[in-house]
Amino acid sequence: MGMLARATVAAPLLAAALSLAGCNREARDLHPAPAAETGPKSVSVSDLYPGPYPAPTPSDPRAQVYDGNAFHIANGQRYYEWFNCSGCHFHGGGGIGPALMDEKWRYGGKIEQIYASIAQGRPNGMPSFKDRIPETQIWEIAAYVRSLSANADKLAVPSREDTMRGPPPLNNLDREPLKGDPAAAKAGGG
Amino acid sequence: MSAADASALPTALPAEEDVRLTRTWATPPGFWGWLTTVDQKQIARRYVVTGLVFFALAGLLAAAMRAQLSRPDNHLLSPDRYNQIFTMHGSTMMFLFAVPIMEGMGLYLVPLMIGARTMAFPRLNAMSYWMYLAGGIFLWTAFILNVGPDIGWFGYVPLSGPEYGIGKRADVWAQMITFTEVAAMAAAASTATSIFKMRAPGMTLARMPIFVWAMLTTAFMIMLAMPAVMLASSFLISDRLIGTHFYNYAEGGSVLLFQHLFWFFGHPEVYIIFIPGLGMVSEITQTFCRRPVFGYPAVVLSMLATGFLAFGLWVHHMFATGLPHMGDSFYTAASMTIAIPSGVQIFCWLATMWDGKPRLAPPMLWVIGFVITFVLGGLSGVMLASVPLDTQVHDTYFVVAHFHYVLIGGAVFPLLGGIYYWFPKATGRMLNEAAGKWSFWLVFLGFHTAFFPMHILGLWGMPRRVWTYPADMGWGALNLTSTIGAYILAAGVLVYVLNLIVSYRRGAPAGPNPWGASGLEWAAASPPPSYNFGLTPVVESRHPLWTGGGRLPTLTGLSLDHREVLLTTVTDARPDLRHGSPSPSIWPLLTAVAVSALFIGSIFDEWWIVWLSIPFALAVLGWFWPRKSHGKKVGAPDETPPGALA
Amino acid sequence: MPRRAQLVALLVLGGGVAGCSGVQTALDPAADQAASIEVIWRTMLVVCGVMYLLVLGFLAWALWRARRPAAVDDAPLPAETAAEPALARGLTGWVALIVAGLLVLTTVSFLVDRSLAEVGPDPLKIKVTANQWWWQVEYEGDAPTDRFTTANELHLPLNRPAVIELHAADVIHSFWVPNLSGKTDLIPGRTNYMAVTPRRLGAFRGQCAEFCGFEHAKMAFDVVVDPPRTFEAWRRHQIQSASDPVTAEAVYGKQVFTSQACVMCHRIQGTDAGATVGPDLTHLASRSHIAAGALPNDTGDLQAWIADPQGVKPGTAMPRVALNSGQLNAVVDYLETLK
Amino acid sequence: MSRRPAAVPAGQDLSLLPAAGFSAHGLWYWAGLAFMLMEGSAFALACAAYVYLMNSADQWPLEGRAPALSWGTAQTVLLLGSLVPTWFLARAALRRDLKATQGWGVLVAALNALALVIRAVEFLHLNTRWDSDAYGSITWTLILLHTVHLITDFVDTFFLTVFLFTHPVPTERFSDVQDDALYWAYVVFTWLPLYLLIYWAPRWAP
Repeated sequence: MGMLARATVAAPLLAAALSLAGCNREARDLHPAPAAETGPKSVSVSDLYPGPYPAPTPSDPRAQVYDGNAFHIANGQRYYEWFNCSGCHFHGGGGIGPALMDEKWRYGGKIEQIYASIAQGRPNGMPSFKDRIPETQIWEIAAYVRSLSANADKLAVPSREDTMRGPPPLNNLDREPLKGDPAAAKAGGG
Repeated sequence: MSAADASALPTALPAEEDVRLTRTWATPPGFWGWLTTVDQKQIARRYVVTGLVFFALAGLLAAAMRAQLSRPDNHLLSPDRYNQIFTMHGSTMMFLFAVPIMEGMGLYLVPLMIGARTMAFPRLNAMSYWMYLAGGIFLWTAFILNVGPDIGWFGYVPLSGPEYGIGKRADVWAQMITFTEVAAMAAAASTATSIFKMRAPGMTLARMPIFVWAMLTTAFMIMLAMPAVMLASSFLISDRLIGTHFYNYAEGGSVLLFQHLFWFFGHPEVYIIFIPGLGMVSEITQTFCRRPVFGYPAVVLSMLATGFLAFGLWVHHMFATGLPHMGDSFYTAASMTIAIPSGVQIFCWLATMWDGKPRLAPPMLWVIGFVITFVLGGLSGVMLASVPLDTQVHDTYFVVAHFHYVLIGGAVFPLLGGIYYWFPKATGRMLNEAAGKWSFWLVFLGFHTAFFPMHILGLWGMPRRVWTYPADMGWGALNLTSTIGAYILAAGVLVYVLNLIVSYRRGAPAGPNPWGASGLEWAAASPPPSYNFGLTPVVESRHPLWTGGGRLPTLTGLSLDHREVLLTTVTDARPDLRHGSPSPSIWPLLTAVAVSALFIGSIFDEWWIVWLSIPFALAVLGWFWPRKSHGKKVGAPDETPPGALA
Repeated sequence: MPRRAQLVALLVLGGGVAGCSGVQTALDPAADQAASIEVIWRTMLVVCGVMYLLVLGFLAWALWRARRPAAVDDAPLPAETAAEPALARGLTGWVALIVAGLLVLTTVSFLVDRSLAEVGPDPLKIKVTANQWWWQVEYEGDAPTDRFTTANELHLPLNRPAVIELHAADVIHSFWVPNLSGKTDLIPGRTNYMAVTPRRLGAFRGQCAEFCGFEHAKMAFDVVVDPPRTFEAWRRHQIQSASDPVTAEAVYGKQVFTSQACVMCHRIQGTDAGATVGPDLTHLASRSHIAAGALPNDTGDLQAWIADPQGVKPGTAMPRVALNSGQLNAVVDYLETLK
Repeated sequence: MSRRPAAVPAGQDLSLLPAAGFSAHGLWYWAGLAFMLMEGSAFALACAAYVYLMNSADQWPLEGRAPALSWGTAQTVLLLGSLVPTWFLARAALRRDLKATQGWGVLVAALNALALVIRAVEFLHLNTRWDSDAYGSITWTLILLHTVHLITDFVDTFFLTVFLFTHPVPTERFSDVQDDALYWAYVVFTWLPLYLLIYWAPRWAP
């Protein structure tokens, strides 16, 4: 009779649980594949520098492995502190460096573009980290940074860190429409 | 007595009346009836079967862990998978097997033992089963989808908190707890009320079977302890989902608050699990020794004392957290005092065997296995109560050994004995005795082979919850032994289950009282009819079927054409009221579905709590919408009974 | 017979008590604390053992009396049999016995607990911070120049009490060296202390005893109890900065180390590698294990670890850095100069 | 426990027993007690958690001001005041006096509703958010826990009162009304310790 009972109640729960599984949100890739020599380079296309109309970044196949994956976002969050990104960007609110929580993305808000910004560095103070941070970690930081503006899967994002209260709970933020083009950035100023 | 047929029962009605009563209490046929039934015995059977299914599933996880640990530096399982597996094993065993199956046994036996037609709130019991089932399916579906919790069955923060409890896994764990606690508390309320108000005339508190006392104690412990864990898990969920700071020390929260709340529940939980087992041991012992349990008052008072003391020693799970030493010493003393009531009960059962003539039928074997195992677990528990010694063995395999001795020895052995003992009552068929003995010896020997070495492993420094261990630690041999034992144990369980399945189909027919036992449940037919007893039995001693020369006085007058139960006074069990008992209904299922949707939705977006509380409210409204007064139906005198105004 | 099985098992445990010794066992104490706890253990084993044998004896007697078992239709005995008074007296005696046993155990436990609370004179002060999944060790000193930081390895002078201050950087861990003392949790937002007074020279192993995530199993550390003079030498050496590499290979290794991802997390005193995210490597080569006890500290394992940390310790925060074999060898060569 | 045999007249005809009774005679009364026990345990533990966090903090509230006293006090006065009509409601139900029960029922339901309104205002004057710090979290917990009970009992009282006008009212219903009155008294009394913790502890604590 246990079986039958399952059948009856399972349906709605199963549906819920399936939606809950997400695509790869819960995967823990404890042993990522070795770095392909060409991997990161193919992403960091040079025409991302501020220009009138930046060409869209070619989407990197590994992007969706990191984008919206809870494990990678959590790691990214830690590296964000460890590598002192917060030194300039604070908890996303910005300060010396631009804010990461708003909708303004001078160099594009797609994870590949964020990756490129971290790897290559950007004018006015953003150093290049491609020799200092292995690409897996850059991807993870990018995934976290993307979640700061609620553009990652909310279900993969923690509400807060075990620290002094920072921004409002990340998983409760409203998604900001991306504004990747420099014109808007100029409008938005610094 | 030989297998007498039901018509010879002292509680049997004349055929024509029996037909009417059967029609009144019948469950509608088919799938609809299956969904809407409020028959306490059907619901209880579901509880027990579902519990055994989860027992088997959690057992498979244990087998996987033992395989991984059978040799050092094993890479059969990744740490990620291993953490999920041991968390699922613990959570399933505690929340989806042990507590619910004991509730189920109580749900089946209590009304029969107190001579009642059904439980006090059958619809509540129905809903509690659906909630339990939903919680179990929720947890296991999540596990299959790689969202199984990986934070340990105890879910300590910060590891389970927003920063380190990655993804949805910890939310699933916390919400599964809410499911099972709601189910357990509903069942507890129904059990306690039934025991207080629905005992057969003459069954004073002092004449209650010890198992009923055990279920009463358990019900109260559930009602007092479970809110603690619901609070702990709700705090955890809101920390994770809406950014509260209960456990965030940087904003004034406390990591230890979780541990206090969790163990204020977690320690009584252990007693909630094995006190029903103690009740079963008492019943089995007196039946197979043909002697009433020695020291009934001592046994009952010890049970109550255990239940009371259980709330005073949660801190002994936290001796390593660096709490003030003086406070700790108090909990040392408190924890050790538990040994006194336990010792008293053990003595009383042994005295019963010593003075009686024990017949080593399988249920009695399980009781003997229980004594040998449970006492050892209790003694290692005394060791754990000592603060300094605990700091050495805490969170090592010594503790793993300890609580498996207590829980398997103290709860699972009596449970398996009890299922064997009451199987004829529930199915009308006997189990195969040879298979019963085989399963006992396999489980018993397998158990000790599997768990005894763990004491030594713990003292040799092997911590709990490690997914592997280095070869040069010298733990390999004992771990392999333990793994072998675990598989023998599993084989024994397999034999037991096969015995259940085969005998259910073609076991020898059992009379109403195949063991010549003394309790009221044996005065009903096997299996009991939907209304349990045709005539209302009257109780004149603790052992109604052993005294009075086999004659059981009965009363007539309960309605044959409407579902009606007899309410008696709380202490003296004098006939007091006739009360309408609910008919089959779909509302409990609908309510459970609404609540389940609410619970599951809430871990994705807190607003679901608001939206889904609407269907929930509607379901409850439908459930409690006033119907025709029972008094009007049966045309009973409708005035207030004397004394009610006082 | 189950009884015999149990007795045999008890003997096995007794054998365990007598026979066993090792680098991570509670039964081979090398410090006052562990020794006094082991006294409780032995007392418990005796008292509880006796009680257990009494229960088994009573059970055996009861079963032996029942050689002529009851049939189902035997008339049940009345509630009050002739044996009732005798049994009642037995119960009273039994309870008295239990109470007496508990009093003994509680007293012993309490006295030992008190003794554990007190620390000897002039204790050595050490601060341990647990991280997922390694241990940071800081030796405090009066002068700033006396302080130094190391990882995953403690050295203690013989017979001198040490007070260890326990912190956690992320989740709850537990500091446990069974040969020296019981465990104490390291809890975020709390500071705990534990005292050990080592009484025997040797190297012992400690391990995290509170579940802390993926690599809870591989979060070990070494504790070396030295003669005071040896300890003092070790301490002086640890305070010093890392010596500059001499061989060309090692020089290249240092250059790789400081120009690659390594510097983002690790510190080597005396170089511009100053990050404190990961273990301090200033005197890495002087330690007996790497990766928190996951591997012995030798060339091959060091290479294996750097080449594929996740392979050795799935989930570790140490990333795989894209080094070519030349760079890898050079870095390992350099690290091995950090004596 | 009484060991004396209970007086069960042999051959008593159970059909002569009444089919409904008040308080301890009925079943729902006991269900009510059971739930009060569970909820009481939850309340007590939540209060214990509040005190635990307060004692481990060096100032309380951790930041900002304590909740505005006026509304909480108004609530307390209202709740205590509502006990009077609740008591009359219980008596009327026990007398099975339909008119009186209806009247008092309407009044009590109205007071329940008013309490909910005041509660809404209380939330606006807590001077903290659940996600601002542990103080805010636990304060919101206490007041939410109690609000859930206010809502539950309001719904219960509301529908019972409506049924008093729309449905035939047998003894069961009167006894339901009485149980509901008891539960309301429980909700009122559980509020008192919460009121002290939420509104006064932050003022007394250093």
